Amino acid sequence: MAEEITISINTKEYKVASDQTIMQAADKLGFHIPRLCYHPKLSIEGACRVCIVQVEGMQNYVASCSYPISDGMKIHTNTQDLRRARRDIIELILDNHPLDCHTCERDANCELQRLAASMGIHARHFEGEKKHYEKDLSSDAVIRDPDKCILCGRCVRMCSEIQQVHNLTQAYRGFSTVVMPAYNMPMGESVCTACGQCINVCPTAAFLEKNYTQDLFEKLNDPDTVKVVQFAPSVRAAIGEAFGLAPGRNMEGELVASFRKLGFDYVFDTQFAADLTIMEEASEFLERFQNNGKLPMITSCSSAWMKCMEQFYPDLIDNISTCKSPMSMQGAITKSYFAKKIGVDPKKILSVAVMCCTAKKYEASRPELIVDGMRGVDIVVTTREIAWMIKSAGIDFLNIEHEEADHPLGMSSGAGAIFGATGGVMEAAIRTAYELYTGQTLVDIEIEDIRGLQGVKEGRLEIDGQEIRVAVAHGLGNANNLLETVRKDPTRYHFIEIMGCPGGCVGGGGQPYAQVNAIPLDDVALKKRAEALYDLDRSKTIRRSHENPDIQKLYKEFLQRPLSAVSHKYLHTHYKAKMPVGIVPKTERGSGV
Amino acid sequence: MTQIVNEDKKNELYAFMDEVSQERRSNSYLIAVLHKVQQLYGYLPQEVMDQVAEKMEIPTSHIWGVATFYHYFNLKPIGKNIVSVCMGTACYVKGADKMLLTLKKELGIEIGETTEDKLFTLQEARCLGACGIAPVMMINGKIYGELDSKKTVDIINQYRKAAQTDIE
Amino acid sequence: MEDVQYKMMLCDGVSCIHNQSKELQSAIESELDKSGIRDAVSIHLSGCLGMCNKGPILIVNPGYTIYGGVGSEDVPEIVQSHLVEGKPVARLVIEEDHLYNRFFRIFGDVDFFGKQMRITLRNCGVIDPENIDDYLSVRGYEALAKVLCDMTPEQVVAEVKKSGLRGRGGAGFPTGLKWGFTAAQKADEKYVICNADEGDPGAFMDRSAIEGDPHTVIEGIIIGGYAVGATKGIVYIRAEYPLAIKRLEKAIEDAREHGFLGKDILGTDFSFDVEIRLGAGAFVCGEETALIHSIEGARGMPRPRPPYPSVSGLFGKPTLINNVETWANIPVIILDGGEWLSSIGTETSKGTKVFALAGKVHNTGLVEVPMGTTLREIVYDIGGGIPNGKKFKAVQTGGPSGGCLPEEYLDTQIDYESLAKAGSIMGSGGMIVIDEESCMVSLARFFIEFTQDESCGKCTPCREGTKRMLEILTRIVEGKGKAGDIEKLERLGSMIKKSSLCGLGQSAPNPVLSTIKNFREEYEEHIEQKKCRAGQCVALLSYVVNDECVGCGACKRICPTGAIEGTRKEKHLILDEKCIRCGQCYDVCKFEAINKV
Amino acid sequence: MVTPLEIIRKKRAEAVNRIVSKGYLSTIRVYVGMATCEIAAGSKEVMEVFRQAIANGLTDVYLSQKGCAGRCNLEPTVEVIEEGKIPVKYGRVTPEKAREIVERHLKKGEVITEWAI
Repeated sequence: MAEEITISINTKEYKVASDQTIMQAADKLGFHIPRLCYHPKLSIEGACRVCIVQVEGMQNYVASCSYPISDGMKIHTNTQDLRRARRDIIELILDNHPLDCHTCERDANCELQRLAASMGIHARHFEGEKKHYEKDLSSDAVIRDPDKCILCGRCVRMCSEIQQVHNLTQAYRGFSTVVMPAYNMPMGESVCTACGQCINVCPTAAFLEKNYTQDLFEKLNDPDTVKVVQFAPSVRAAIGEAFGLAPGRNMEGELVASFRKLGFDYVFDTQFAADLTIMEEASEFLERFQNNGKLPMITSCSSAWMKCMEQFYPDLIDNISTCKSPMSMQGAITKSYFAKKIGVDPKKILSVAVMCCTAKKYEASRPELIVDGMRGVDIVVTTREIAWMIKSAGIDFLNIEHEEADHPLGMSSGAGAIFGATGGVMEAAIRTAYELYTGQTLVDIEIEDIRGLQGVKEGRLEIDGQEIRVAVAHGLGNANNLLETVRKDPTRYHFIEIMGCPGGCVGGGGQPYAQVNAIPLDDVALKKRAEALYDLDRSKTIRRSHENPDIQKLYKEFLQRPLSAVSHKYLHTHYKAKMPVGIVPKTERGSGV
Repeated sequence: MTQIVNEDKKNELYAFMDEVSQERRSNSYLIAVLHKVQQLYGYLPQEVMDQVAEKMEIPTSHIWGVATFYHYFNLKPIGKNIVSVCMGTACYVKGADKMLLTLKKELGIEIGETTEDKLFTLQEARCLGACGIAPVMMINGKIYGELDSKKTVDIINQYRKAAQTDIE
Repeated sequence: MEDVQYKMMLCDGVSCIHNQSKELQSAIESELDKSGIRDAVSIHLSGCLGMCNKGPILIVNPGYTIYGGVGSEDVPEIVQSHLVEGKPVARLVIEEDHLYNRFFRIFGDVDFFGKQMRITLRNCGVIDPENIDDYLSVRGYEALAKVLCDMTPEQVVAEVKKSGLRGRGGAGFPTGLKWGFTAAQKADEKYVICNADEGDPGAFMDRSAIEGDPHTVIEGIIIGGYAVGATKGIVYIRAEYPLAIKRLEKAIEDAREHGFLGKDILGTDFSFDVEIRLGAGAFVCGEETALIHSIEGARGMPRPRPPYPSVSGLFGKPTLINNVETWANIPVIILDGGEWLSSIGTETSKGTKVFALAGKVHNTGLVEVPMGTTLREIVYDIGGGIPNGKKFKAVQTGGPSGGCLPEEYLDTQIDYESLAKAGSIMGSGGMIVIDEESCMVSLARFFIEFTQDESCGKCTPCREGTKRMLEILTRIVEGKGKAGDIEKLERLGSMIKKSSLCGLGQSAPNPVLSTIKNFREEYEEHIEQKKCRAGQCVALLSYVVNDECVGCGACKRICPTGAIEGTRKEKHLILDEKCIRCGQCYDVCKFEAINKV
Repeated sequence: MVTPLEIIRKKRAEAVNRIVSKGYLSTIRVYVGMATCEIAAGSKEVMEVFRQAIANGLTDVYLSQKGCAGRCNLEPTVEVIEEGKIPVKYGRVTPEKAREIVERHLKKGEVITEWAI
C-alpha cells in the first residue's frame, strides 16, 4: 500500500500517494502536463520530452511521464523557461514535419497541431532540412507516411506490446530514424495484419486507412448500379464521437437515414449476417464437438486475426472455423439471394460495407472469398470515413430523423448486436448452440464471465451434462498469450473467440479518433461503446440468432440448413499458411522486444 | 561450388546459433549472431536475417531495427576491399577530411558505397586508435598512416594492381 | 596512518623476487618492529622497477632514495640511519635522482613521464599482456585473493568508498556509492558490467588499457562481482577493437584455467564468470541504459532513469556498470588501500586520470596524471608544447561531450569540479590541443556533426535539435551565417542540454556553447566579416600563388583536382573554380609561395 | 585449509619460475610494443626481425611483447634492458633500424643514442 507523501506543484503543497509518477500525480491534481509519446496502455518511452517539468535541485528537466515522485519534491510545470523549452521542442518537431495541415486528413484531429496551438508557436526559428520518404500505399488497408511521423513510437509499441505482431520497428537511427516493417518491406507484403491500431494511436497522419471515400462518392452517383450498404454493430456505437458526442450513444437510426441520403438504395445491417454467422458457427461447433472434430474451434470473424493466424499460427489452421466473417457472409448473400430476389444481375450490385475496422478492407480483397467470380464486398469504408462523407455531403447527422434498415437483410437479433464487443460472438453462439444441442431455450443469456476488458476471459457451461470450456481474447497480443496455452494444452478449451482489436470491434482500427483531451483506446470509452451494444441487445425482443425470422426465411428459401452445400459455397472459406512468417518472440525478457 | 560454400556458411551459422541457444536468455545474443553473419557473408543478407529470425524466434522487424541501428553492420554486399577512413579527432585535426575527399574522388563513390567493379567499399571510422600516425586509413584491417593525397592514391593503386594480378 | 613518515617501495619484479626480495621484506618488517617505528613506515610492493641488475631494489620515499642490491644484512643500517636519523645509506644508493621517480621502467623518457603517475596503466607497456605469468609476477590477482581471504563484501565496498574513486567514464559518480547501491539490492541474480565501448573520437584509453593489461580489468571486475553479490560479469567492448578483444578472450581463458574465474574461485565458495559482448558501432551505447539494451540484443537506445541500473539493469536485474579505467583502479585500491588512493589528487577528485593527448602537441599519446595536475603541465611539460612554433589556442577535453578551454584556463587543475567550473568536463579522457591554425567554429561543427550522427534518434531535442545546430554551424563556416545565429545556437544548446533524455544529448551542445563562450569573436568574424582567422574554413578562403614560386611543380603534382597549372620553372597558377581548398599545395610548398587569402 | 592468498603466492612463485625458465634472466631483455597502435605503426615487422635474430643464433636475449606505454607519436617502440645498464627505449623503430639494433646494440653493446627516446 502506498504511503501518503507531500509534494509541491507550482509552489502549492499537496498530499498524494507515493507510488506515482509526476504526471500521474499532476493529472489527479488537475495539472495537465502536455504530452506526446506517452500512452497509458503502452510502456514508457520518455522520448518526446514534451512532458518535461522542473524539479527543484535537479540540473536538468525530467520527463514527468517516467519520473517517480518523492516526499518533499518541489515540481514546477509551467515556468517561463519550461514553456520556452517545450515550445522549442514542438517547433523542432514541426520543423521536420510537412506544413500541409489544411490538406491533411488529420487536420483538426491532430495531437501535434493541438500542441503547437497550445504552445503558441507563432514564429519559426530553426527551420532546415526536412526528411522525405515515399508514402507506402501498398496495403489495401493501412497507409504509411513517414514524412508525417514524429517518432513518438506509439505505433511501434502498439504493434509489438499490445498486438504482438511486431510488424513495425524503428529502423536506422538519429535524424534518419524511420518507422517501417522489416527490410522496409511494403506494408501490403509485410506481416501487418491491417488491424489499424497504429492509426488509432498515431498522434499525426503517419498512419491512415486507405481512403475510399472519393471512390465511393463517385460510384454512388452511378445510376446503373444498385447500391447496397451494410454497417457493423460497432459503427453505430462509436460514430457519435466523430460528431462531438460522448462515447456510448447508439446512432443506428441516424446512420440508416444518412445512408439513404447519401444515395444507397438498400440499407442492410451486418448484424443480420452476425445472426447468420451464429447459425453456421454454432452448427459447425456442435458438429465438431459431437463428431470428434478438431477442437478447440476458434472463431474467424476478425479479419486482422485471420491474417495473423495464417502467418503466426499455421499449425492451428484446422482449428479455425471455416465461417466467413459476418461482413463477407452479408456480401455473399447480397450478391446471390438478394440479387435473385430483386431480379438484378449481381454484377450490377455495388456492395459497400461500413466497418469499424481497417482490416475489413484487406478482407474484402481476399481472393479466397470470391464466389461466382465476384467479391462479396466491393468497397469498405471505416467509421471515420463514413463520418467524413456524411459531413461532406451536408447531412445533419445529429438532428436527422431515425430510420430503419431494409428487409430482408436488415433485421437482427440482440445476439447480432453484441458481436461488436469482445466476448459477444461467444455469447451469441452459446445462446444458439445451447438450443440447437439441447432443444431447450437458454434462459440466462447474459454471460458476464466473458464480458469486459480483461485480456483473456474464460467460461464454462454445461450442455446436457457435458462441460464446455470456452475462452475469449481481444487484441492480438492477448490472443497470442491464449494460443500459446492452447499449443501447450490443446484440450483445455472447446471453443475460443478471438478478436483482433482491444475491446473487440468497438476498439477497431477504423473508429473515430480520440476526442480533444481524450486518450486513444481509452478503456472508459471502449466500455461505453460496448455498453451501447449490450443496451441494444436488451432492448430487443428477439435476442437469439436462430429466432430471427429473416434468418429462418433465408434458410428456408435459399440455404436450406446450416452447413449445407449452399451454405458452404457462400458462407464458408478456407485458410492457408502465409508468407512472410510471423514470429512471436520468446517470452523471456532479454530480447528487448 | 558456391552452393557448397553457402551450405558451409549456413551450417556454421546454425552451429553458432545452436551454441548460443544453450545460453540463458539466448535471444540477447542477437548482435553476436549478426556479427557472425557478417563475418561469414560480409554483410547481412535478408534471407539470412530471416533464417536468424526463425531459428532464434526473434521477429524480423526487431532484427531489422538492430541491423540498421548499428553502423558496424553492412546491409548491402561490400567490395573486396574495405577502405575505412579514420575521422577521429586526431585524424580530423591532421587533415583526414582532405584525404577522404581524395578517396571519394579517386574511387568515385561516397561513404557507404561500393565501386562498380566491387573492388572497394568506402567507410568512415571513428578513431582506429592509431592517432600517433594520423591521418590514417584502414584497408581490410591493415592500417596505413601519415597519409597525404599522393600516398593514399598510391595505396589504392596497389590494391588495384593486386586485384589485376589475381584475375590474371 | 596519519603518522606514516616513510613509504618504502620494494620491487616485486621477477628478478628481484629471485634476489630474495621476500626475505628482505620480512627483514625490514622485523627491524621496524624492533626500532618501534613500524607505524611510521608503510611498505608497498611494486611491479618491476626495471633495475633488475641491481636488485633487490628498495625505494624510500619521500626523497626517492633508491637502494640497490640490498641484502637482509643491510636492513638494520637503512632503518637506523635513514628512517630514524634521516641520513640515507650512501653506499647502497644506486641512483638518487628524480628521474627514477617512477614506479616502472620508463627511464630515459623524463619529459613525457616525469609528471605522470601510473596507477591504472601501471602494467601497460611493461608486461606481456598475453602472458598471465607476467601479470602474476607483478602481484596479479593478489587483490582478489586478499578480498576472498580477508574481506567481506561490505568491507570491499567500504574500501572503494574510502578511496574516493569516481567513475572514470566521464560523469564522475562516486564509485563506492554505486557499488553500495547495487550491493544493497536483494535479487536472485545480479550483474557487473565493464563498459569498454569507448567511443569518443580520438580517445583510446580503454583500448590501450585492455591491450596492455587485460588481467587488471578482469581482476577488478571479479572483485566488483564479489562486493555486490553478482555471479556474472560482462565486458561490453567495441567490435572495432579486435586486438583488445583477442587479448581479453585470452586473459579470461587463462584466468579460468588458474581458477580466478568459474566455480569456487581460489577454493572459496564464490563463483563468478565473465563473458564478452561486442558492440557494433554506436557511440550512444556508452550510455549505461543504452549499453544494457545492446547487451540484451536490442537497439542501443537509452531509457529514462530511474530506475537506475543498480536497481533494475541488465535483464531487469540489479547491475553495476563501471568503465575500464574505473575497474583498473580496483586491484590497486585493494592492495594499497583506499586511503592510499585518496591521498593522491585533490579535495574532490582522487587518484589519477588517463588522457589520450592528441592534436597539436609534440608528444601525443596516453598519459596518466594525478588529479590536480594542471592543463598547462599536461600540454607543455608532458606534451612538450605546440609544434612548429605555432601559438596555443585551446585545449579540448571530454570529446564531443566536453568543452574548449582557452589560454586563461591553462592553470585549471584536472578534477571533476574545476573542469566543470571552467566550462568543460573531465569526460572519459580525450584531450585535444588546438593551435591557432584550427578554427573553433569548425571544431564545434565537427563535434556536433559527430553527436548528430551518433544520436540514437529517440528524443526530440537531440534528434532534431542537434541537426538544426549542425545546419546553423555549417552555414556559418560556409560564410552564409546570419545575424542571430549565435543566439539561436545558444537557445537550442541550452534547451537540448536541459531537456534531452540521456547524457549524449545533455552534453552534445557543450562544444558549441563553450566555444561561443570563449571564442565568440571567431563566430562573429565568420558571420559578419565572412572571415576565418585560422584559415581553416575553406569556403572563406582561397589559395593564390605569389612571386616566391619557382615553378618546382610540387603543388601541381599533389593537387587532387588538377586545379594547378603552370610549366616547370615558371610561376604556377591556381584555378579557383577547380580548387577544392584542400590545402595540400599550401602544405607541400617549400618556398612559402602559396598564400591563403 | 589453504587460503586464497597462499594459493596466489604459490601461483606467483610458479609463474616467476616459468618466466625465468624462458630466459628472463638473460643479459639482455628486449620488449617490443604490440598494441593496435604499435602494430599499426609497424611493430609486427619489427618483432619479426628480433625473432629472426634469435632464431639465427642470437643468444642470451629474452624477447617479449608488451602493451602500449602511451608514446603514440614515437611508435613502434622497442625497449632494451641490459644487465647493469640503464634501460634504453628506441622510438619509431623500423625493421631496418631493428636489424641495426640487433647488430650494434644486442651484439656489440653499443647504444644507438640518436634513436633513443
